[in-house]
Amino acid sequence: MVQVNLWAGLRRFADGKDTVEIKAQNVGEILNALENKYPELKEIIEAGVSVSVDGKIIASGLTEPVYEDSEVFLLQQLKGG
Amino acid sequence: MQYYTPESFSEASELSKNAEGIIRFLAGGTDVLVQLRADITTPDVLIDIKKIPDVKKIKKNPDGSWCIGAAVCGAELNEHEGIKSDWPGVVEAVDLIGSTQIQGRATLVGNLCNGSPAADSVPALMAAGATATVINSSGSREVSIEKIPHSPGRTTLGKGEVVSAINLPAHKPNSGDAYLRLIPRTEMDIAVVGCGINLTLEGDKISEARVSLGAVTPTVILVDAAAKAIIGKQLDEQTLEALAEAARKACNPISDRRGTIEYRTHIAGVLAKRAAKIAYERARS
Amino acid sequence: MALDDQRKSGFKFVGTRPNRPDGMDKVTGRAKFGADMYAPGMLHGAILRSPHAHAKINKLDVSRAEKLKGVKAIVTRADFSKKINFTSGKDLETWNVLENIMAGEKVLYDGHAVAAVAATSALVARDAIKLIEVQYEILPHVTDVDAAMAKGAPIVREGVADKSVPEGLNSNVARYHESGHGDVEVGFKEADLIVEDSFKTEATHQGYIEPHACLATLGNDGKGELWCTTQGHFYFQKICAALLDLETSQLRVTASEIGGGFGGKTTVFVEPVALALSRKSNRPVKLVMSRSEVFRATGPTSSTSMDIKIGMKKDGTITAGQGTFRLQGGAFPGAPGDLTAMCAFAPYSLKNVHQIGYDVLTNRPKQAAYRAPGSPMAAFAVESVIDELCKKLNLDPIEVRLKNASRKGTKASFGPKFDEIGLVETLEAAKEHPHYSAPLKVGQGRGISCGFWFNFGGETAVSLALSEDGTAQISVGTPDIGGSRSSMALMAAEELGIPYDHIRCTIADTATLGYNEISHGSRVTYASGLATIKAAKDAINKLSKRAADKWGIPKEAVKWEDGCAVPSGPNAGNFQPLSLKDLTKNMGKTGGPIVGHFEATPEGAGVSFATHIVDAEVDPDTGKTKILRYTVIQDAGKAIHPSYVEGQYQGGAAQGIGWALNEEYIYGSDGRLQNAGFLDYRIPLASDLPMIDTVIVEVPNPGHPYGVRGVGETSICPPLAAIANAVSAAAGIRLRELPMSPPRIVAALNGK
Amino acid sequence: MSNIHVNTIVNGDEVGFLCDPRETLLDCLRDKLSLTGAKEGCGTGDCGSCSVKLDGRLVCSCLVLGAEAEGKKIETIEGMSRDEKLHPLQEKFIEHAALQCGICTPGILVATKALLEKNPNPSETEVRYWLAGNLCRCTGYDKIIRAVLDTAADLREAK
Repeated sequence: MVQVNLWAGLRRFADGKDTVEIKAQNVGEILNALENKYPELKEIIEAGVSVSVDGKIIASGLTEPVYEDSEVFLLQQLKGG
Repeated sequence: MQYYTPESFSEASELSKNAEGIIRFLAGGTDVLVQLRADITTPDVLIDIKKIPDVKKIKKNPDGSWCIGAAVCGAELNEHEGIKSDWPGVVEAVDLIGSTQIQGRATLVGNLCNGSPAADSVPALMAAGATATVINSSGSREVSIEKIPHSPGRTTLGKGEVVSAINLPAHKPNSGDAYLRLIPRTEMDIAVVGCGINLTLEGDKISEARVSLGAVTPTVILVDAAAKAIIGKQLDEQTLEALAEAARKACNPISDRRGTIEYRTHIAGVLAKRAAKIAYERARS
Repeated sequence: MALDDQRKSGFKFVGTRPNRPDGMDKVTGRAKFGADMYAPGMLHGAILRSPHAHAKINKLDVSRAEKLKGVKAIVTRADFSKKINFTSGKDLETWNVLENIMAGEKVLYDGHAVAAVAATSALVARDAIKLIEVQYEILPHVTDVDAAMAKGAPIVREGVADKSVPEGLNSNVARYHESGHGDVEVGFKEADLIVEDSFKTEATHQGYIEPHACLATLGNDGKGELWCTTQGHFYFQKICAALLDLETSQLRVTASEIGGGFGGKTTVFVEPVALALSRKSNRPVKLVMSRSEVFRATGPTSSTSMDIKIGMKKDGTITAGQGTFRLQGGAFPGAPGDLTAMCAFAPYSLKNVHQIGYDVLTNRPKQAAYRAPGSPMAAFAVESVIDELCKKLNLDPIEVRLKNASRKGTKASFGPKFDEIGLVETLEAAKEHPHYSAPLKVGQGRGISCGFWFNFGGETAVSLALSEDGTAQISVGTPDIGGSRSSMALMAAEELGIPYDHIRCTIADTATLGYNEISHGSRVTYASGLATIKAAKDAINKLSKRAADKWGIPKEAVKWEDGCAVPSGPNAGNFQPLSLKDLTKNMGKTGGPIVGHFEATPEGAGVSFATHIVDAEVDPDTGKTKILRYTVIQDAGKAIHPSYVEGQYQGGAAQGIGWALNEEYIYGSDGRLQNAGFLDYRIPLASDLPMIDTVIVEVPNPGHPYGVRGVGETSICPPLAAIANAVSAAAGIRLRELPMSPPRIVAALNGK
Repeated sequence: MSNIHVNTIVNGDEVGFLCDPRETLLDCLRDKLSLTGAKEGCGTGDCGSCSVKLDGRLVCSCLVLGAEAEGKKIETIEGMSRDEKLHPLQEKFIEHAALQCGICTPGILVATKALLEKNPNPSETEVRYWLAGNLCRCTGYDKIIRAVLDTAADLREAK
């Protein structure tokens, strides 16, 4: 299981939790599992999010691998100027 | 829009007298073309005066006074050592208008006739006691600069009247002029406040003075009270404060994108003091 | 984790400063920008824009304009896709773009497009739009962010708020972000001193000198050509196709030379309109914005209102940081309140941190990205409070920042742990820099600030084709805003081992490469650079295969060295090296053309930090500020072409100086923009600035083969705060509002 | 009113064009003579990217009417180097990386050439004030100023 950290604003869609345990092998699976587990997160995830895995910020790629001990954070979608 | 290039001022005057709609004279064009491009004013008739003989001439009269043709641009004034040494404040004021590129086009007459309360050269000309030569169908006359501005964007010139030249009086011994303006940057802005001062000394006391302010009232104004505050005095701290006070009292500005009422009024005093010091130093040297 | 094959030293080309390939074109006037393209039979377009901040369009009558001689087509909203509906979620943004480029039922800001004309000349087109009659029903408007969030505020548009917005906020709040860790209340209790303060910044414009411009050709067969100035022609292709119901692949978009973007050319404005006019007139249409249109209708930044509370111990340890960031982004969602919040405390290692960001609608133009969108404002607020704490506790501002600085392994204020970062290195360099210890005169002040930006990767495709004469051409899909073609050629030269001059880098059109994300997020040298290196490696792989075939040995027994294929060791055999040219000379007969490719989405951009030092002098009588000295110290990871890295540092600092001192959007009570021109929107002039010193710090980014981090954006993060701190030191008062224009400084001094 | 026929000399060549009296010299250079080196950044004389010389004076071509060009001599960026060799300013701008996007570059080159003809030994401050009407948004002006000062020094030495 991978521990996924949510930003504080998302807690109310995840039973008040700020970390969620998820079985996943890559970023895409994390996002799918989150949507299934907490349907209220679907709209937010669909609008676009980024994910950081072990400090590396994955702006959009769904195929980036994650491991049991990976540090995973859901982040607001990044963009630049 | 119709475009004309008359060959004399009387022809220019006739053209404008008989034309209908919006009429503009074109000298340097740095205001006319901006207003045209921005769809603020599209003239029906545009009269380019630059083909008229002598419009590009700077002439010193036998009495030491100067006649500056209507199409003389800022750069030409700035390159003219004689006028620069007699009227440094006027030349500096012209030099402050816009960029090097604008200096290659902008004219004193245009700056005056555009009617902006923030025109840089106008306070300096007013302080200098300059006049404009106005030509109409009945001939030409000299009008003091302070009589030309009417209200923002308007002059007292009537239909068929055109300014052919600006005249500066002869430089008096022991006198000096200065112009300062405040802008947020170092260049390229319209004056938030402008102040022109011209004074004459007897010993170290000021015997004559003219003080004018720009951008603090609907037109550039001559502030007699400010002149009175320094006439008969040395330029000490007390006199400077009295000058600043008189300048501030004359202000009736607006708040807009360039400054607030409070700020403009405050700055009028600051600039009056600073300009007076420069003019005073010039009069002494 | 660093890429296994990351290269840190021994560069032959990378780090040198060769002339840029487009230099000759740009100094001779030959370079073709957006407005420099012409087509036979071309028409000129013009757009009618709303003079009102908020109004219902009751009637739109184009009949008089249509009758004007020379008018060939008029388009309104009816001429765009009807399949794009107002909805929520990710499809909303397409609707937003459409609504922004051409108003529907309502106009939402001064400058909002209402209709457009194509005519035989630009003058006729401009005359024609004046003949279009619009009846407006004026609605109440709001332009200030705090006013827009207040109870009873005019509502810009109902139904925009997404799920993130908690109950109880009015409908102008479109998105809400909250994050952090620890317990700030506990942290504040541990503090010896707490400073709490509020700040405001006005909207600023990117201020690129080239207005938006394009030349569009589209027939009713659905096939089109678009030439335009853009940071991302692939995105323009996609969005224009959507707005006009075209198939994406049928529209070919070519990026012109781009006359500055800074984030402002990441979105479409005139391009779909020109295409619609072209389709209707069946002629090529050129559409060029005027400067006032650029200011009124294209992306400024958000304006902000921010509350900051920071607690510090006497020794300088920050015990807690809390910030609330309210950003208005114009009449559409998208203001980066989330990014502002996430960047705010990123330079510091904090046990307790909490941040809230709001994205708020007002009747202003839709905000667009501007260099590190959201981050400079956050730094202004946070770094001002830290400066105040340092002053009150009599601590050195660099020592305090060093004490609290984020390092590798620090849990970032936005969540994850940092990998290799260079903040400490920039602070150490600042401390050692002669600027920091230079004496100051009375009336002068020194300020410092740190800044942070995420940087970005994104979809990237590059191809590198070799020519028979042993030269190489690189096709990249990221428009070159600041000299990137030069950097690409340097990286390719490094890999291929052929001279820089033998490589030409071109920005390819949309028909030539796979999708490339926009040139934004400081991604070009990182992502297209990585792609160029990988494409070169791919080409080398193919070259090595040709050499192996020629020698009759396995490919694995060939290595690439100094521009030549050589046997990998004594066991591989004894063959004379084959140069790149030897191998390409007959490539048609040895297996065909050799082209290296890279198509992927690099993830590993690597965040970046900077520290700036600035000296300012304030004239207390007039409130005018002069910038006396400026030093930028920033981590570039690895500087490919140091001159253009310095250029980014200097440019960001200069834009920051403008933002801090004089640039602002000024709205009248009528909701109209008062300063839509370079006369009263005051960007820095040559005479306003000193030389801008730079120090390039290099802490390699583990996510790039050479360690590159993007450098374009971070440079604008520290200036607002650094200058505010310098001005505050010089004037003896804390400035809480930007810009710190002369009237504001005098007012602050009088209120002292 | 009908179009005006204008005869003028651009970069030494005699040229003619027809223009509406409202069209600016910049419009005419670009749209009628295909000289697109001068750019329109503002149309109001505030940015300098349309700088040209008109009878030897540096001006913004957006603030000159096409009709006013009758009988005048105009010099644009396209005439800055007349043969294979670039003007020393052009060389130095490339060498110093004094351009990023390059949109302001033609105007700045025309303006600085005019400066060095008038003042071969300008101070940094003089260069900065001379160029106050040429906006550059990319560079912070640093490398531009250095390129101009360096060119001026080289030209003085060459004399």
